[in-house]
Amino acid sequence: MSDAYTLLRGGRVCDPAGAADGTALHGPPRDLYLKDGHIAATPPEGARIGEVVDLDGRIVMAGAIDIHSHIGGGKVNLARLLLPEEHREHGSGPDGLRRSGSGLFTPSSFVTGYRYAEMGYTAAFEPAMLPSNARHTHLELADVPIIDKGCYAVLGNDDFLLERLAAGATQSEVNDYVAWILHATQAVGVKVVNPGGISAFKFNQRRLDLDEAHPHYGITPRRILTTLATALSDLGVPHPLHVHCNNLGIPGNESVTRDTITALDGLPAHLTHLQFHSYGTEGDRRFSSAAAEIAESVNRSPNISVDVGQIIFGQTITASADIMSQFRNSGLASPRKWVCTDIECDGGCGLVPFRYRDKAFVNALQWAIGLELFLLIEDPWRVYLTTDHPNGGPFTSYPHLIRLLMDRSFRNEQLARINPDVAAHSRLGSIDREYTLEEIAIMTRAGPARVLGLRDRGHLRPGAVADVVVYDDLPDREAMFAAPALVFKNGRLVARNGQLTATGWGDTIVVRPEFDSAIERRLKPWFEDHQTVRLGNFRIADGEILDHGRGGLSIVPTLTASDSCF
Amino acid sequence: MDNEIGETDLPPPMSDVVCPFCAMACDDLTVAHDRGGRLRITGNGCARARTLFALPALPAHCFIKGRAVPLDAALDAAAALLRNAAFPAVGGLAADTEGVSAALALAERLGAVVDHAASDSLFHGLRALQVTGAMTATFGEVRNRADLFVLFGSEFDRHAPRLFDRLVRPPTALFRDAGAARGFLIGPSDGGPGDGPAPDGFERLTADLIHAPAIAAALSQMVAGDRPHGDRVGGIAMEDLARVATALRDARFGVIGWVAATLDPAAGDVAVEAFNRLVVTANAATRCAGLSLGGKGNALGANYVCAWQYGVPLRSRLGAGPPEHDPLRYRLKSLLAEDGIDALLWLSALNGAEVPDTRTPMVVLARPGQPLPHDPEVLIPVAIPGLDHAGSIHRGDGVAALPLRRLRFPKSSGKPSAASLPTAAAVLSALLDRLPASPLPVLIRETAHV
Amino acid sequence: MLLNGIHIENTYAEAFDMKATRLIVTADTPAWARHAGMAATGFATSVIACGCEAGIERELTPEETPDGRPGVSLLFFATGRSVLGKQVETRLGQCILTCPGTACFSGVPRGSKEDLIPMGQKLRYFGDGQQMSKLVGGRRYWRIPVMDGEFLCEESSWSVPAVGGGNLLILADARMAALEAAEAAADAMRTVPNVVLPFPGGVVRSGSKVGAKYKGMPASTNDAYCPTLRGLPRSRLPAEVESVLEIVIDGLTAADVAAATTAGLKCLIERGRGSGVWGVTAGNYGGKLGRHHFHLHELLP
Amino acid sequence: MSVLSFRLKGPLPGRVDASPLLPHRLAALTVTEIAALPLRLGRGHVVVGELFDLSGGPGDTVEIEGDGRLDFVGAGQSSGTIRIAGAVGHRAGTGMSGGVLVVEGSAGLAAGAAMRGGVLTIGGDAGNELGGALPGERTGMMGGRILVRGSCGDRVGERMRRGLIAVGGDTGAYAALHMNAGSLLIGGRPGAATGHGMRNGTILFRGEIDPLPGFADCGLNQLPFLSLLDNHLSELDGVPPACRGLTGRARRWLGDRGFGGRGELLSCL
Repeated sequence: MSDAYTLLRGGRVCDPAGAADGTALHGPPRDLYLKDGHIAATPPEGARIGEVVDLDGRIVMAGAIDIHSHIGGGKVNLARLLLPEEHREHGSGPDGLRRSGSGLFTPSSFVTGYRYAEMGYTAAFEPAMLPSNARHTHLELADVPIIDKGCYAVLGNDDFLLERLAAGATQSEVNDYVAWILHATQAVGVKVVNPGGISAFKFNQRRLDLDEAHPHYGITPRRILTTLATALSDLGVPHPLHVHCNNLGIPGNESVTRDTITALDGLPAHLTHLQFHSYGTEGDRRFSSAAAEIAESVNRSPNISVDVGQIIFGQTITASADIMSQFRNSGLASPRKWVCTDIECDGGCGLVPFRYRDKAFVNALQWAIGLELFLLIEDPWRVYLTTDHPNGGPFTSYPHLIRLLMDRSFRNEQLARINPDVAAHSRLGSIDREYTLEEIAIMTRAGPARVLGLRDRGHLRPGAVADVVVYDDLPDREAMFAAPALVFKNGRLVARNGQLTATGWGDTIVVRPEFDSAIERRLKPWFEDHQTVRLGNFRIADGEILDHGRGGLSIVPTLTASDSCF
Repeated sequence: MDNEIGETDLPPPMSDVVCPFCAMACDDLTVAHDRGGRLRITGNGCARARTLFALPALPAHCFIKGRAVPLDAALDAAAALLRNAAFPAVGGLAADTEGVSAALALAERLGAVVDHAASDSLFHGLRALQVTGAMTATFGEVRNRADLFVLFGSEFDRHAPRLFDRLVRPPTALFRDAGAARGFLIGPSDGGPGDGPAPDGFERLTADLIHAPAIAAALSQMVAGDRPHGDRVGGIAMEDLARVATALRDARFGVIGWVAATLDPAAGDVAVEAFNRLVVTANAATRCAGLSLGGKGNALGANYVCAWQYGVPLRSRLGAGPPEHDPLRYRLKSLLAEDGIDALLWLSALNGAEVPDTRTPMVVLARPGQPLPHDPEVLIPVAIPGLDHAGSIHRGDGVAALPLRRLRFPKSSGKPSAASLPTAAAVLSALLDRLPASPLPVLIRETAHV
Repeated sequence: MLLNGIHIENTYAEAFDMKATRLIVTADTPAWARHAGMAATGFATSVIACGCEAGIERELTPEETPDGRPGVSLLFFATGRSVLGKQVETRLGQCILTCPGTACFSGVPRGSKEDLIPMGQKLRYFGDGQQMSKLVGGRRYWRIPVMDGEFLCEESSWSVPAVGGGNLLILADARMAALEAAEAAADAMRTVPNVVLPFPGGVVRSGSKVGAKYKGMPASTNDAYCPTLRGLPRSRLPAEVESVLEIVIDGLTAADVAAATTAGLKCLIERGRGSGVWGVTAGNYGGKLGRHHFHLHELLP
Repeated sequence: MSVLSFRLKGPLPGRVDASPLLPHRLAALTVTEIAALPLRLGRGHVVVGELFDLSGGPGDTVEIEGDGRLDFVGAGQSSGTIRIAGAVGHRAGTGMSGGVLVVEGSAGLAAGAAMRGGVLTIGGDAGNELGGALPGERTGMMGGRILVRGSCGDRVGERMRRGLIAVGGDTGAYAALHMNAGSLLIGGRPGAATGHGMRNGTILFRGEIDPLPGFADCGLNQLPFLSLLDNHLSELDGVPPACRGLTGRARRWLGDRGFGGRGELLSCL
């Protein structure tokens, strides 16, 4: 600790969550003080100012937050092993500051942290941590430097929950179980993936609709979905249920997506990689954009937030717990190799390498659908910038994506280059909207922070963690966001002009709702009779994260009745 | 039951202890200290675990060429040896996650080749994965769901102890009658212990596993409804194999399992690729999954750590430019055989990493009691993960990482024992600190071919 | 001009640009190669209604063929690449694939993608998934299982520019004299490489003019050269000419057509007026339709 | 035509990566610059001049005195000629796309892997994985020609997609493993499990074989294609004589049907 302040002088602060009017960008440049890793209030006269950085009117934002990015855990690691060709092509040696590493869309852990930091991202959330894979996931994330990270535990296909629901468990029992899982796996949220479908696939069922009974348990995806959403709401977990809807990627799935929103009936929820769930069946190819309908449904539902899962043309790999979908898509694998794993009466892991081709109608339309969603969903507080890394493309394409959103003529140039039928089948070319810098700041910082319950991140008010990014106000927004002038993590300069200058360790962000520990009495025999790991060994102790000396634990406060969801 | 256990002056037994000595990573052991301070398994261990847990916590010293020295002197000598190497390698890698991680960091600093002692078996599965992917299930899924096992291999008791107790015939199962699983054992019948009569419900088909790829391919052909040519394959009559194919088609959830270490050493990957194909073929109509058995020294975990930290598997050179993976050129056994290594760091904190008998100058970090073919240049004893310190290892099915606890503590007398040895990670970090931090100049090759 | 008693009219044959390709068909014996070649180039006299014009260029010895078996070389001419491709496809499929023991290869150098004439590329589907392709020396071949073994067929050929519609009109005293002269001239002209004479026996009697009095008839009889009409004003025939026969020449280049024309003229002149031939002329349309003009006086031997 | 010769000063100190020594690359440099080129050696590198005496001038031909520890010779070669007097180490001609690479002695592991064009000739024997694939790639050799006078190790032509490999002597186990297409000619005896996993393509050899169960016996056949191939081979330099003289008659096995494949083993008369 030091008693000296760092002064960032004369930046144009773009802090939609912090400023009273949210539009400080248009006001005069102002000063920002950092102290002890936090944003400080203007210090009293005579306080010691250590370093002074002149920002000369550059744009200042909080560190960016990626709400949904598969950066670590069993499936990501398996993806690395599946694609040695990717890692052969994209490697970097050690340079005294950086550890070596490799990969573009499944980068190695150190490279992941460096690249995020160099882009001005200071937190990223791994959205698909199977509880049985939680220890591995945290071990991996412990090797992701600089940024803060958190994980969503995947529930909704775990046999304990399904069995209890089928046996008529009460909501409060489910609540206790969900809370226990959050504690045991050191998670910050819960994701449900193809509710019931992954389990059904293990019973040799190849498709499951929202109101179709599970072949063994007889319960419906709708029931699983609403029960979990209710649990998180009851428990006061700030991040509402993170929903990967049924029938990912299937033409016509927009109806199940809208039904899901309806089924939630006002319960808060976050629908993830919405692009993959916004497909209609119109036209000769029986594949069309339903972005307008979905956006309309989201616009009408203030309980719903979304991230888009934009696709980016080029080679990537799709990684998902949704083995039902991934097995169905395995024929599309390019290169022709894929992985599908049934995991621990808990979930699954499916990996299908994929190349999005701009000349292919389906891929090009997917690209347009993603952009339509961004542009047609009105409230930037409820739509977040993601590519579902690596499923739609690598997170390193965010600056490009930002430019697509902010620069209509650039967007239309790209539209003119892709499969020509798409322009005819999409309204994208007629959408005039251009995101403003404030809106970008909302969708990449303030919005994700709010929906995750991160009270001290995503804004620049005194008390916030000093994750600060300074940008040159370049007309080329891609260049601007690809290489920020300065990036501070916890008040420390870690990157300058897009190049790493220092490294370090971020926190693991978790949530710890209260629950009745009596649930363990039910769980202990379940683990002993049906699992292959005992309860005590399943649970991850704080020490397992803290003892590495690689960053601390940061606990998100739960909501009380008086807190509003948004 | 051991008479010494349970007396009041002894510490209470510890339950749900994880065994770090093979890839089954059983976590249901009950362990107690006996009067001599040794560990005794009192519940749920296999023969190997009972032996290894009970090894005495010997006092152990560092040695330079057979001469006992203090740790600092040993570290200095080791650093000097490694610092001057032009062709360094870091091998063995039988350690917990932290130990492996520290070894890889050292290798990166040295520009060394990294490989695990047991990676021949590991690479059977890995090379097959790299080219075709895989369709697998984890232990928990198999335990509750599998109603048919087709197992290739021999000496299951040795390579996958408690396979039958824990996975094939557990006392309870969610989606089938407990103990109802049936299956086939395909492999040599003259193997060794554990290759006696087949368990209830199982049929042994005697085969030479060198032909495992052809056997699996013939099975795929039959499952797909076609008839292979000839009367026998790998020693199995076609009509016997046809019964296996029928069983796979009729099963609700079949498992194709294999003990990687018993496959053809030169073509185990070919066999695993054929198993994968068989699994995918069966999944056209029903459910089926692959299951790799065996593995030791946390080989899978070591490979995972390397993959997540560097993006490449083992058999890579780290730190001399971008990580470079080459399963042919960087197979450590081959490199040692052709004198391609001039300084070797060997890490053997767990079992399963026999120290190679090589003339190559060697720094050995080994658990106490590790047999040595001869005195290495430097020997530094390290604590055993899961006995002497906490940590984590990966189970052979690749999903579960298990926590290791510390079970042995230094005696109050302060007499040195294994329980007071430094961890491998600590020794490796101390070594790292003795090496220059500046990386070697990076040479980018014009043509990235391998 | 009178040469050896034969009138050589000072006129020219008017010929058109076409697209052509050459196929090499081999078989176990020369006879079966010929069968295939005859059938494949049958009903290919005029693009007016046959789609293409084709003929056997010559027979090939085993040493001359890609697979070391006896064969024939076939030339196909059509108005454009796509119609040529269509014609080759159907003729290959119906006449060569079907013929015992045959194999089929392209007889032209590898060309560009725009000039591609599919062969095995289309025919392979006959193999119903059992076909196999091989790349040998940079060219792809398809092997299609058939009942006598395997039909080996190169994946594609290429179209080359060509000239069609070169011609000679032989004016003779009598029908037999005209026929014998035409046979002799055709035999002489066939020795010229890169040309075929697409009509039966190389000879055509129904020379035509453009247009007709009937609607829908693009061509009609060449009444100026019909001896039964020679009293009419339009007739171009002298009184002594009682029979006219035409030889139509298709060649890969104008020089090839010219060489064939010369060979025909040489034969006819050498045979002399005593053979019953009165004179030689050529058909044209006033030079408005084709860009190649073969002037008889310039092509004399 | 100028020839640049590399003569070894002494035994190599370890495995050296010779991939920078490509004719088109060296042609742009002076001899002094070439002598200063770094080559990877172990964890570091060594300059050319420390290992080799240079003579002649850079042009389209490079001559190198061989050594079994000289790896990656001709890797990525796209033009010109490299001639090796003696043996080479591993991965010679990897990813080669053009030009001619002549190894007068033997080659180590994975020579010609992932080749796309050009000609690789090996006067002696070749090691395992000749003309194979890069680690993890589903496609091996994509074109070009590999001609080996001697024998080769296991897995020749693994996952081959296109091109021709002719081995005058015997081949090891798993020849043409998971072959996608292309042709493998074996002048000597094919090893165990030849053609395992093959999807398409052709393996030609003489004499009888007991193929894997996945191969269906299609009996003796007269195949005009064989004559075509033999004609083609007669026009090429360096084809091992044992691979010539195909009569057109062969016993045909189709497979590997255990992998849904329909490649062929041709046991030629």
